[in-house]
Amino acid sequence: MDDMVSTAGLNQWIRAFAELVAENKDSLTDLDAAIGDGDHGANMHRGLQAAVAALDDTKPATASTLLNKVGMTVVSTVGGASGPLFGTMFLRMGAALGDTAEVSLTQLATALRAGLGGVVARGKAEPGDKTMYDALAPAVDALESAASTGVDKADALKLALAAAENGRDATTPMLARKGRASYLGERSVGHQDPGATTVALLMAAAIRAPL
Amino acid sequence: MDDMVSTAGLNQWIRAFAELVAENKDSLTDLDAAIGDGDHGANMHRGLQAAVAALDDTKPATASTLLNKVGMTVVSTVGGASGPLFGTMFLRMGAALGDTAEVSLTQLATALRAGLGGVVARGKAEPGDKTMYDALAPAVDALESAASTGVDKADALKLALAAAENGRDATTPMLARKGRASYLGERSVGHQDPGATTVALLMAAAIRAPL
Amino acid sequence: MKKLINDPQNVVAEALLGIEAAHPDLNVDHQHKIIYRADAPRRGKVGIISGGGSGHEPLHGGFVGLGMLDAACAGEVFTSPVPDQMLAATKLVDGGAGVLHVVKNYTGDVMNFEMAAELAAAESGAQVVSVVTDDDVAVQDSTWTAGRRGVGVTVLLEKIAGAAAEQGRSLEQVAEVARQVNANGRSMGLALTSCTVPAAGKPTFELGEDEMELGVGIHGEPGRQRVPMATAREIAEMLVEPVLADLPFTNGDKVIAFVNGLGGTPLLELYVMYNEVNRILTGHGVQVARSLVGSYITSLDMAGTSVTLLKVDDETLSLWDAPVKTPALRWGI
Amino acid sequence: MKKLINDPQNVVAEALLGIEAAHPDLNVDHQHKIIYRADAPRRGKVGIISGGGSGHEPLHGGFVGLGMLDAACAGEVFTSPVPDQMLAATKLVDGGAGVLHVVKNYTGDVMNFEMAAELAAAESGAQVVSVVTDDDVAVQDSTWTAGRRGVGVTVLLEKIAGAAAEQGRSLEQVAEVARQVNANGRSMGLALTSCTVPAAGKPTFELGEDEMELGVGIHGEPGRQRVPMATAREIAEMLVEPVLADLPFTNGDKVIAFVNGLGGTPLLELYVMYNEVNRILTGHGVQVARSLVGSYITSLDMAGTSVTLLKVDDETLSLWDAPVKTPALRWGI
Ligand SMILES: Nc1ncnc2c1ncn2[C@@H]1O[C@H](COP(=O)(O)OP(=O)(O)O)[C@@H](O)[C@H]1O
Ligand SMILES: Nc1ncnc2c1ncn2[C@@H]1O[C@H](COP(=O)(O)OP(=O)(O)O)[C@@H](O)[C@H]1O
Ligand SMILES: [Mg+2]
Ligand SMILES: [Mg+2]
Ligand SMILES: [Mg+2]
Ligand SMILES: [Mg+2]
Repeated sequence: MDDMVSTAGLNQWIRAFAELVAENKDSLTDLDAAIGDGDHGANMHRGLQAAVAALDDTKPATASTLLNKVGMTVVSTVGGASGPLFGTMFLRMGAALGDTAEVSLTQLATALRAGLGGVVARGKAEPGDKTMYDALAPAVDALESAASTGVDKADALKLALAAAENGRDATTPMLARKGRASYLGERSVGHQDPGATTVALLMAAAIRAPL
Repeated sequence: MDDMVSTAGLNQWIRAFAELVAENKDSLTDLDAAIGDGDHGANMHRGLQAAVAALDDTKPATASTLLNKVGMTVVSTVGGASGPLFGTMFLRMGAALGDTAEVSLTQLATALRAGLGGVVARGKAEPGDKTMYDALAPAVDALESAASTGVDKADALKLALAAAENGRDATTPMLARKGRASYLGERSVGHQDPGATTVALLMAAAIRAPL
Repeated sequence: MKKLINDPQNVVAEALLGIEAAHPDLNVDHQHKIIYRADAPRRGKVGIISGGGSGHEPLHGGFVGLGMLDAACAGEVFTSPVPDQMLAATKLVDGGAGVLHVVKNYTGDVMNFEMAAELAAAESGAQVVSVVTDDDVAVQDSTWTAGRRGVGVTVLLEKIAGAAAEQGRSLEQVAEVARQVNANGRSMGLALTSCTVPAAGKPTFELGEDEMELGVGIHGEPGRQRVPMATAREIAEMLVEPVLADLPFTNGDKVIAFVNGLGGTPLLELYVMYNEVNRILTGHGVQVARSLVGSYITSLDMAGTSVTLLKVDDETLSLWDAPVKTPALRWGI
Repeated sequence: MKKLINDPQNVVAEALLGIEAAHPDLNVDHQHKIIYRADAPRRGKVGIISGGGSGHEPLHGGFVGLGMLDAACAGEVFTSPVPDQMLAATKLVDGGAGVLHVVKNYTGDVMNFEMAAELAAAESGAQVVSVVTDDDVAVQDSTWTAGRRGVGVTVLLEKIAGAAAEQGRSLEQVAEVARQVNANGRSMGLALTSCTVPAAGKPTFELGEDEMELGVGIHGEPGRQRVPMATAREIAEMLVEPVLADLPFTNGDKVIAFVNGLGGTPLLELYVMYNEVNRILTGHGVQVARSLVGSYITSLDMAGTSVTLLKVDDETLSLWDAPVKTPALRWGI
């Protein structure tokens, strides 16, 4: 059925994500240099290159093994804040999906919700803290409501991307309260959060793949 | 008698030397920066200020106590190469003169010869090594021959100064074989030796004093 | 960028080769970038590991050895190590009495160590307790931030907790010693120049010839404010007074006073600083029981200094004085 | 110029105050700018003093203590101390068995120490023997120059002769140990940046972003040549090969390998260097019996490194391994 996502599709999603991060590596790093320590692009790039290599090696056959592998690899290669956060997100998504070769849009939304829960469990971010949460949470909301109202897959993903991008843009005026940027206090205002920017790329990758 | 030098005259000589070194401190240092470590001006200035202060304090009454005091003070305050060299020079001059209130031009020449001997004993310099020796030796020669041929004091000192200045200028094309400048090898050629420059100031001071 | 390196990507791996070659008492697990005691695990002794981004040497690898750390995990320059490293280190040093994780308070470090502790509990059954250092008074400590950064106190804590572990104390006892050290220590730093991260190739921040960054972090994070260049005496005031006020340290307190160099500052200047720090402390009636002067927690080639004060009792002092045998701190053995 | 100082004229005096405050085992004679063991003179033990211009810390003051120096005389920055200082130090440490003067081969140092020895003989009757270090292979050694400069070997010599003195050997025996160390050691250094003398306020020399000074002296004296910026591997070759060739060190020799930082270079880079040095030595069949990696003989804030190799036998090694308790080198006690 059209609204199902195959394991191959998930595989493509991760590859497209890796591509987009590679293409935007320097601008991610510049965003991080402004309010952090300037390694976010390099961190995510290192992790996603490793994840793609791991997928090449192990060719996972189910949604859960694939996302588990990606999560494990990200955790094991990224370090810093984004390693545990994005890694846990993928791991929780994998755990939520189980051993199936394809998943529905609703299941995908549920998995992303679980991933978001993992990010919060790990990083204790709250809305408005100027983190990846502020792009991921609206994207999950949008995907869930699209799936529950029967919007088709392509449109649902577009809605999720738009929500992520809005969330990303909304981080600019925020005052950081988590991560390195929080050391800056007032001086963090006026800069877009790098992690939120990466989340928008993740959603864009779902469309580029296509999922 | 006109050709005698009083202890007061020697005192004036040291003071005039201190003045000339103070006036030329920076250019001495620049010369040393080019082929050494850039402290010759500061070194000599520190020592001669201390020597003048010591003369103020102790008001030595004889030629030998005066030059001894200057030598001791220079040794104790200058450090580096010039401290032992100029210090030994003054000490040997003092030792050569004995406890008299005034000395003849011949005695002065003899004392300077002894001072030169001290410099050589201490530093093992040979003619042409590009050191203070190359200005001091000709000055001593000139003073000795002037004294032995009965030239009067003022003219004798002018002859000594001219010889010192010629000797100083002759150091420029030399290749250094002693002191820090010797590390430069060929690259020491084309620079005037700072220590020889200071010796010329010593002779100029004898005229400025006047002795 | 002028550095004694080959490839910016390989700095950490190659430095680990150098450390392994230079220190026969230490082993290196190159796959996991772990420096560990050649005699690990020590049966019945609480193991202590730490780790963090590289670029702060001798922290942490230079503190591995008898009486201090059992292992140190080296991350990429200024990037927290990954959980696999801390998990492997935990297994390497677990002598059955449990393992203490010493974690500097940075979001990345805290989360990666946390995951490692979870994995250790699941995989190896090793009992793990984590203690987080957060002594940098330059950062406002509020529930609205990631909290204060872990800096100079980490060095003192690793020594003191290491001595407690060497005495055969239990994991909970060693952890309590560590917590007390963190609770009683405060630090603040100042940069005269930026550091240059090898992979970046250019200075992390720009600082004018007449400016200093007061309250700088050990990764070149911005501080409290940018201030005009000042004398050692003024700088000592700027660092010591906020540190004293924060705990607060008061008349009659005994302290370990630690004047640290940030990597590009020569020892001569650190002693000039120490003289000023000591003078201020004496003026406040704070008694310096022990001192440490040198570059122990650095920020690559950054010129600058930090001051750490740790309030101590006789018990803590005797742990400080206990024998230690590591590349960077050694006495009594 | 950005330095943690108050007044360029007072740097040395204030650093001595800091050293005195930080190290209870050491006393400072502020008038003569001497750092000396609090327990000096040691009856029946040969006293060992050294000294030189300041700016090379921890050399020499950081090496005062049990098993190494009895006293160190601090000159102005990069200017030899005056004879009064060495005379006073000689008297302070003379325990009746005579005093060894360790002198780095610079015209000023040699002459000032020489005068001090003469004064000591005349005034106090102390028996003095001087040993001059001249290990810098960057300088052509010929009768036409002031000879080679004394650099890294000085550190190793002070440790090894110090151990011999601590064993109660006679002045002539200790001096002979020292002479042997100097005879068997060679060094060469390289600068990535100039140093800045506080009183001068500006860098001693200019070096482009792509240049290094090979064979630099520890006062920023020019070296063999100015070469393009290179990797740690290439730099190690440039330093180790001339050192090896000079003694020469050959297959089967045992050495102490000392990779030194010049003041502004962080430890991380020194370990990368040590890895390369060790690799080259292994390639030549030279066996590294002991190593020392750190900033021990510096040139103010200069970034750069030097490599010293000392050929050793078992006897020398056991002196190296003997206990030492100084601010900068400590083990076995
Ligand atoms: N506690 C947190 N919760 C959620 N996201 C966080 C948290 N701390 C940091 N982040 C995210 O991580 C990003 C920075 O990641 P990165 O630069 O890779 O790690 P580091 O800060 O360790 O250098 C931030 O832009 C932010 O989105
Ligand atoms: N062996 C020597 N014999 C005579 N003069 C010397 C000798 N070595 C150095 N000098 C003189 O000393 C001068 C340098 O003095 P100075 O800069 O004060 O000392 P340093 O070289 O220790 O810094 C040289 O210009 C030279 O004239
Ligand atoms: Mg970052
Ligand atoms: Mg000079
Ligand atoms: Mg980071
Ligand atoms: Mg000099």
